[in-house]
Amino acid sequence: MNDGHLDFDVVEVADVSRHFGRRRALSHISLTARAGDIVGLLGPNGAGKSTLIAVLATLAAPNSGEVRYGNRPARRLGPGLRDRIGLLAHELHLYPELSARQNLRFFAQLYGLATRGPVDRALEAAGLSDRADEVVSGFSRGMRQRLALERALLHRPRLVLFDEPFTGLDDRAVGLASDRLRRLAADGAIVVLATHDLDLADGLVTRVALIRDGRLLSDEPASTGLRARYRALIGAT
Amino acid sequence: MSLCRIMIALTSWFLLSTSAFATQPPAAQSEYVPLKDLPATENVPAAPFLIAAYAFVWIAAMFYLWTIWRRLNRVETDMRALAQKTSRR
Amino acid sequence: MTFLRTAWLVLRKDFAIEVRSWEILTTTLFFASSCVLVFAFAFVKEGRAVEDAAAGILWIAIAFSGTLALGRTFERERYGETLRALLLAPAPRPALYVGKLLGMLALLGIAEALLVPMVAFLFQAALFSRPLLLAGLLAGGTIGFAAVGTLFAAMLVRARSRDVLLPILLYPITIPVIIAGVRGTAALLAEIPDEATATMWIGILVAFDTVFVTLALWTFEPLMTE
Amino acid sequence: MRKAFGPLVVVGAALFVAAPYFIAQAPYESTMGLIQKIMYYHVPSWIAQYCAITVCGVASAIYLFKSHPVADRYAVSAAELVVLFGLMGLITGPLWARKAWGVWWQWDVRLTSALLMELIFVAYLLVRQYGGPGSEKLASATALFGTATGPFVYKSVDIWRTVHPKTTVVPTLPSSLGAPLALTSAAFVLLFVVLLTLRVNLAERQAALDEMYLALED
Repeated sequence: MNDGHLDFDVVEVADVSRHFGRRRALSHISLTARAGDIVGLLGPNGAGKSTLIAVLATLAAPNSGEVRYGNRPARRLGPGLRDRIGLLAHELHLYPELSARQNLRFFAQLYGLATRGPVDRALEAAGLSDRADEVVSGFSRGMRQRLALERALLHRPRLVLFDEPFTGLDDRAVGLASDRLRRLAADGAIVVLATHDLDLADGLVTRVALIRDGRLLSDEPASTGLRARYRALIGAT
Repeated sequence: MSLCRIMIALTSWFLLSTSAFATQPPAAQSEYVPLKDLPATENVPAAPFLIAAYAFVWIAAMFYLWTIWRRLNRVETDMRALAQKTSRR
Repeated sequence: MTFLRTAWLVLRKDFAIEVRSWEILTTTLFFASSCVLVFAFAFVKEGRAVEDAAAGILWIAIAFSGTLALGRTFERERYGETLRALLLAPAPRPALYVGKLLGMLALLGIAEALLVPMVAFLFQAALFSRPLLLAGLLAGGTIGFAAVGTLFAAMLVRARSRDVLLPILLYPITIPVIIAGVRGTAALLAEIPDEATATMWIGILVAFDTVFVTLALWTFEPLMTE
Repeated sequence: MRKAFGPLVVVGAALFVAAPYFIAQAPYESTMGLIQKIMYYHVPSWIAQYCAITVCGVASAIYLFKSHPVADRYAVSAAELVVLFGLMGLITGPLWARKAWGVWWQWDVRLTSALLMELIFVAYLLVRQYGGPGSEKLASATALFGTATGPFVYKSVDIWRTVHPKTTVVPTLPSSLGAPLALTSAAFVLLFVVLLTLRVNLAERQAALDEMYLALED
């Protein structure tokens, strides 16, 4: 299913607005992310980060504006586009009743991948090779998180979307996950990471997009002093 | 508020037409010939049912109009309040 | 090809989850039999069932337990937001619907395999006198009910007060299916089984199923986009 | 439609004013007498309801596939009118039946299928009311299913009915009864158009208000 012509190396959010009745979730957001970028989508809870991630993932349609994947809007690309997108949200997208291997195999097959190689590699990367046949509901939060991350990356997506994925993880786990993200970006993925956790974003992201109340306050290359920048634009952290 | 005027006009038309109707039935009453061979039907007077039916239709239509009017008023009030708020800014 | 494969994968995945605990199956079966008993208290007079009660009770039990099972099945997909993960897969989205629908049909089929003998036994109903026609009625009715139910349960996953909205939407739309099922079954249960009437109802059910499934496949994609 | 609104109101109102006269003029139907005159309000309310159902179904389909907000405004307005005219039919029907058939309710095909339609469109309004954000789409699916299955509902209830004993059937009408009926039918259809226009106007104002709130946030 890896159609070459569906691939892209830039994602453009062009003047995207999304509202629910009277509530504006996103207001005229324009943003560009290129291969190798780790774009940090920073802002307080309810800023519209999740909505933007859903729009990028093609799960939600914007009320106005469009998202272009390599100069082509989503509706012209069809279901094959979703083969190039990976999403990991706070909810882990795993079936707790199934084992780690069953979860991975199911999604591998859904993406039309071979069941052995990619699944074994993912188990290895998640550090769960020896517990592959245990059910996910018995795993710790950290183990589930690692598994979910590998599940989202199973089909080697070009656009990798993270929505508050690291809440409730200890420092070591966060460090490992961050390394994984850096490797992804270095391999040419476009990474978009929505979070309100500045400690995590600091030093990891290469671009910073600050949003509040659905509006993009700034979009700039990451620099030192992220915290000060955030405080200046958004207020107390 | 042309809409408001139209609605008032509409309402008065309706009321007028119902009252016009109300004067009609007695005249027609004399022609009423009760039928003896109605099978298995008790002999209940027809007029109250007829009036109830017609009245309900009118009341329902009026009530619906009234709800539209009320909702519209609420929206307009909100709009005015909002416009005031923005201009004060 | 991808379409059928995806449907099959979803079906197999649901089965794999179900065999871990058998939770939905056991609760649905228990609920279905409780339904029959509750209605028996209402419709048995002086030791004998009211005329045509057996057919009605059978179908009401199917509809009620079907609603319960639909709610539970999609609650599973909501927890962990796995429904979103499914929607993110590159497969054609209606295939997900078909997979879910097949799962519901299997579940309701098992429930019917319990309900039919139970009703036959408790109400002295000659349900097995024309097994093929009865199977036709059950299949037609179940497909119609589950086709609408699966679509609505799937779309209600992201709605508020979904528990109460599912039956509110489902029953008015599926009543014609229930009517067809009940009347067809009642025709089979008459002193002399009325095969012509039962066959006619099966025909109507097939027409319903075609309309419902077509509409559902057609609307699934736009309904699932937020 | 907006430009034609004034004349529509006038013509509709004129029809309603004329209606009582024609209804009174019409001869009594031979078996039912005076009560049969309920027909002049009862049948037109169904005709208006069918118009509303059609508008709602078509608008819902357009909204579902094109996400056009105008279509949604027509859909929700028409859905309310389906319920309104359905209610008129469902109340006047039993009043007629009580006198003509001796019972309030008959499981007659028209009564039953009308009741089902009413339920479906009440469900539509309930979904919109309590479904939370995004419920417009869910509601439009309800309307689409309701409209598309309408003829089947009618057919299946019809067969269900014919399996049971038949009830009094309204005989085919002579033209002396038909003319006033045509007049009131036209009046009800115009009433539907007028109410729809008013309700859509309300929906537009609500949308404009929402727009203002959004602009305020921007």
